Amino acid sequence: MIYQVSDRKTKETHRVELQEVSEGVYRLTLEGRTVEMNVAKSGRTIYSVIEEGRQFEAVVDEQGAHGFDILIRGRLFHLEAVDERSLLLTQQAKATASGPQAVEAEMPGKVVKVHCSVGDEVEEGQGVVVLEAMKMENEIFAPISGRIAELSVREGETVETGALLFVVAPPEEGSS
Amino acid sequence: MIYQVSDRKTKETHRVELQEVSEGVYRLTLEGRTVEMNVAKSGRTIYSVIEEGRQFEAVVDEQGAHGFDILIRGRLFHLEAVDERSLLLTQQAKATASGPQAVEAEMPGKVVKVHCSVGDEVEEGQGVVVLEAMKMENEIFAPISGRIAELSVREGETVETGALLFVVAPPEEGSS
Amino acid sequence: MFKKILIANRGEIAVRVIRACHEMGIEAVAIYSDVDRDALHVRYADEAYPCGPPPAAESYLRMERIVEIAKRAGAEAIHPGYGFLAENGDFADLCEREGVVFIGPAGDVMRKMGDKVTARQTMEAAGVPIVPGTTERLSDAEARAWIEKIGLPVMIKASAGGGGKGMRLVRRPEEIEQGLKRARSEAKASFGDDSLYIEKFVEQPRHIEIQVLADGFGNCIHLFERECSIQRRHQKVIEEAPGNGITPELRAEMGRAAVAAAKAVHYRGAGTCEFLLDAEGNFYFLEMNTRVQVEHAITEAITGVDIVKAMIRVAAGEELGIDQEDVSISGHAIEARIYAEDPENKFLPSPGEIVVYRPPGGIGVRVDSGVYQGARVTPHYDPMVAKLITWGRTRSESVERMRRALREFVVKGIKTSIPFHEQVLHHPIFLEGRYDTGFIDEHMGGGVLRTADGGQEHRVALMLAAVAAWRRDKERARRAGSVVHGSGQSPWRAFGLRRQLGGGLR
Amino acid sequence: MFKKILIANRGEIAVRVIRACHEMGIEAVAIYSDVDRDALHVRYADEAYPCGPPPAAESYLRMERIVEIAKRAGAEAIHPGYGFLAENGDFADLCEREGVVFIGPAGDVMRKMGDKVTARQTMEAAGVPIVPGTTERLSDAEARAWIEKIGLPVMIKASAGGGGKGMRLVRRPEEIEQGLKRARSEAKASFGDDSLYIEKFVEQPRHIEIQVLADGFGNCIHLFERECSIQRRHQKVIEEAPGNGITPELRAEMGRAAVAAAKAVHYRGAGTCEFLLDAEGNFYFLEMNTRVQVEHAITEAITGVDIVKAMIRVAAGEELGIDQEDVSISGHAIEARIYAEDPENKFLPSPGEIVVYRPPGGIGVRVDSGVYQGARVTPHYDPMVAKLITWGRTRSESVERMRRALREFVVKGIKTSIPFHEQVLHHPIFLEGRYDTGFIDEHMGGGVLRTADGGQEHRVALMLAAVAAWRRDKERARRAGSVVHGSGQSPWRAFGLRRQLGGGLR
Repeated sequence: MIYQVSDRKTKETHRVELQEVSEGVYRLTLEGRTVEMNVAKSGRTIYSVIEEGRQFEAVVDEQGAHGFDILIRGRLFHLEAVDERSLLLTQQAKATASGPQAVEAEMPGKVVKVHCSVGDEVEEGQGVVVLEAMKMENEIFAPISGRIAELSVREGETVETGALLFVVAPPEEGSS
Repeated sequence: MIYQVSDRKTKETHRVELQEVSEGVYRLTLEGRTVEMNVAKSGRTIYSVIEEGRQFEAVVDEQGAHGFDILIRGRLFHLEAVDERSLLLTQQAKATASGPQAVEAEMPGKVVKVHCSVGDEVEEGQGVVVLEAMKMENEIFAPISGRIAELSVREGETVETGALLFVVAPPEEGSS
Repeated sequence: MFKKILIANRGEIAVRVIRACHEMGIEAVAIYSDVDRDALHVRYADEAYPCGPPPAAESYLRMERIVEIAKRAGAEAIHPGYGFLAENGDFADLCEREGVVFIGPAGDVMRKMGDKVTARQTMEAAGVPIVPGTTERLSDAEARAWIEKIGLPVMIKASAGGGGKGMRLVRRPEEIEQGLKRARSEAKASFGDDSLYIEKFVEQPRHIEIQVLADGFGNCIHLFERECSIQRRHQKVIEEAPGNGITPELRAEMGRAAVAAAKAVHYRGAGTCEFLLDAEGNFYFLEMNTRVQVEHAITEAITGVDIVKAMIRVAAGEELGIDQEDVSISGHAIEARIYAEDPENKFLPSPGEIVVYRPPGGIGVRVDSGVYQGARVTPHYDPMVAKLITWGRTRSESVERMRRALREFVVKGIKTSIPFHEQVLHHPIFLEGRYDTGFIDEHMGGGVLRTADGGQEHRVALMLAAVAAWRRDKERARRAGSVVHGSGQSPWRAFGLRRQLGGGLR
Repeated sequence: MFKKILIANRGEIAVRVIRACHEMGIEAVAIYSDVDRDALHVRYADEAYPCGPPPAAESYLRMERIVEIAKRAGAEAIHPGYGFLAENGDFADLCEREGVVFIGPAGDVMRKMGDKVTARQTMEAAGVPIVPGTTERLSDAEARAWIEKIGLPVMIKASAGGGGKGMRLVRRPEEIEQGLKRARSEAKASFGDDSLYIEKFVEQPRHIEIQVLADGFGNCIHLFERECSIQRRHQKVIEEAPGNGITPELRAEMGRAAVAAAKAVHYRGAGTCEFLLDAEGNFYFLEMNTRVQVEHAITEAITGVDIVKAMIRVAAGEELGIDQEDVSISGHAIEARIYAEDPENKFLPSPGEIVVYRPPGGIGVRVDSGVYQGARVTPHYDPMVAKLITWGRTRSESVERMRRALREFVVKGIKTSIPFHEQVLHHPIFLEGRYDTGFIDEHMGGGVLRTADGGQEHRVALMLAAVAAWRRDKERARRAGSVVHGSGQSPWRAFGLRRQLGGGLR
């Protein structure tokens, strides 16, 4: 998983790559440096973080949908952490707001399922393709109701970022 | 509600009558003396009890089904608290372990519902009569499977402690 | 000795007094407003009675009701703590009339010291040095004449004032008219009395106060000084004892002045004479606080004397039992007041539930707190949640211990002033011990938390944010079953759905 | 001075050492076994490294691994705390070989003091009084001859022993044979060495120990005595300083003896000479503990000296910097060791999660703890969860403060020895301060919690049990919906079902 972590005050944004190694142990990459971080389970108490031997106690308070106020050794940081895929999809959603909707792969992955054929009528939110990426199955839904105008992938195929998956044409276009 | 509170060590048993006056405030009668007790909500923390102005902090640990270890000002008490009606029913259950089962009212109350008629086949655990007592509706179930041999109450009737409610005869008896 | 004492207060000072009672074998009676049923001072008390709705005016300030509760509970005495009714002479009088001992000085003594002008006159007569200025209630013309005589800068003050209200600093001649006008209207609005007096403004003043203890038999001693110059908007933030660079001679001189002041009004109990000390070592009587102070604990730390117990003993008619020669200064103590305030946001109050509370411990650390994990800080009262006091053999040891203790102190759920204290405790000017009451304005931007700048902590925070986000998403998924839904803002809900592979979420 | 120190320990003593490091600006490196990842000493450390599985032999006792971690982390020194490797001369030697400073005396000094017979010989040669008896490894025949000479009662002890193992009290002639046999076999089984020695048994002995501090420059001072006579099965339960009824002359004499003992072995660091004191005021050297003691905090309380910091300074090659004349006794201190033990059930360990933890606070109270709310006490290590230390101007004030603090102390989730301490602190013999090491056996039934007998608390407990039962039933009903099901044991489930009328349960 990749998170975009931004500072609410300075507006600086950092990319943090996260991989769970084992329960409570994470491999994290920040600015090209990869470290292992051991984060003690903390329920209602305080986090204990060990990064390459360095131990930090951290008080973490959730702020809104993506915000975390983090206090470490007297220093308070106001951060927003958002899953990069969510972010990409948000951008994609904005880019494809009207007309025929082209849906592209937002990251490299393998097509594990294709639910429809060209010409099928689909409803907004209906699953069209399932893409496996980063150990997750991502079911890609039709962004609008309409007809599958184009279907560019087959089951078992591997796609790169930006590859076209399918195009949905809105009903008006289909009838013109 | 009446609770029988017994000391697991001395085996002494006391009767405590409990009535909730308002949120966290209870009227309690113990050995003829009625007091009001204000018990602060305590979730995962420590009880604060105010009884007629006297304040006590109490640490309460549940022990098994009915046990409470209570530590007050350095004194530890090992107590069992059981709802008296549950207790009475336990005794009743023991008393009616075989043969035709007579079910009696374990406390004064009003019959608000009669589900069956004489001769009806009933399964163990099937509701027969609903008795309202102490602000609670008590649904009285058939203690065994069999046939309703006798039904002594009607809806709307008020009964005293020990009044016969109904008798269930086991199948063997019915066929002999 | 009393068998039972009612504490007409809440929070840490109520807990403090209850502790003294318990150590003396005295039963402690608490009172609580409706929002304080679950407060720590109630939990520590032997008896507790409700005293009214949350607003102080309807609960902790209800004099008649409180005395009535004390009488009904059989309490022979009332300890007022600080704030609320602690310096209310009428309350002391009421207690006396009703046959309940008020633990503090007599009502007329409080009134005498409560009126700044009367206090100045009394002190001047007793030979205690006061800031050059007037003790009269002045007309504007008289005021102008006095300013001419004393010379600028001057401070125009409300006779009935306190806490910085009705105070006006005048540095230039053209500010005089406006200053008088504003001070009078503020005084009228705040205290219903527009009487003014004028004082020479002491430049780079330090706030040095002397703790005194007096009994009803004419015995009166002082417990040396406290330095309270670290102030934000006239509110003390950090105090230390002994004061920085106070020579034994100056200490003895100020101590004598404070004892003279207390004796002049036939003082009984614990009290504090506040002085301004200028850069040349001149000191001036400022006012006398006729109650136990928030910062009394640092004096206890360096002398070993339990001031609250001494107050109770004296009020019960016992002799003080400590002579001036019995007390000496051992080591150094610092107090940091931990407030439920957001140091990043103008120190606005930050009420709420204390979700995690882990006070520091170990050698040389004292915590006086009115809260516990799970307690709520309400917006109705003073936002102080705890006092942290450290003692060391030397000033530097007590400073190092305070830093260490602040680092250990964890409060989650509300914002606190802990990060601000940490910055003060690392500031070179503070470490040198050469500061005056202008410290926070001049060196801490008036009370602004420096933004954390990079470093190791920043890296860790960035990565931890990612971990926290990942964990939250995972936890949400677990709760929702095996399927991960996006949040309301996420496009996943609109046209995406993902499932995690592998064991984690099944 | 060191920049980084590894603490080869866990629990409260690891936290104690970390605090000293932080106050000195030294980084603290923790080690943790697999069950201790979430322990307090890890949370307070600057660095933390895993050291192995839960059993101590596979983690905290792994000498090579610990030294390896220290070197890898760049720690210049290791503080061993107490227990584990603290008195292991081989570990000290290993540290020295590997170029890491061991904070404590040299390995050969530890070995010399660790062997009881050698220690006795050394002390006798230094003119320190020892309990009449042998210093030889005796044959049975020699033993019988010595017993004849010293006179009964005598104590037969294992030369390699400690902690009460391999010790045998012989009061009557007919017990001699059996005593020798048993002591030898126990010694063989426990220590792999059946060597024995014999000591006069001191009747009504008190356990008085002297704290010493020594540097590498020949400076050696003592910090007065601690009385540790409140023991349960040879384990200290409550300690106080100064000792009861110790005259200044006796104190000076014992202090001189302890300093002589330390100088005789060229001691460096903090150490403790334990003595037996009989009713006539005769004292006898018992053994020297070559480490910081659990109860060092009460000496810190009455002298103001930070013993752990002194150890670190001395180990770093600094001079002690404190002369004998610089230290004096101020007030009185008591320590209660709070164990995760069930005082109602033979003090069996009571591990588990600490669900609620509210330590006491306020004036004169110090808590040194290795836990926090939410922490787990595991069965793998020493069951001590906290040390509670109170200080007062007088013994009675420190006793009253200890009672008050014990009353405030709440630990929920595990059983603790707090109720037992409260009973000791109310016992008239303890209050008189006239007790010996037989106190718990003779006056506390060997360590039995008196059952609470009636009173107000009993009434409240009975009623609260009813309230708790009612609340639980109500909560269960709420969770189950609007219908109240009986518990598994209740007949309601079998043939009854009830519904509550009214708003409560809807």
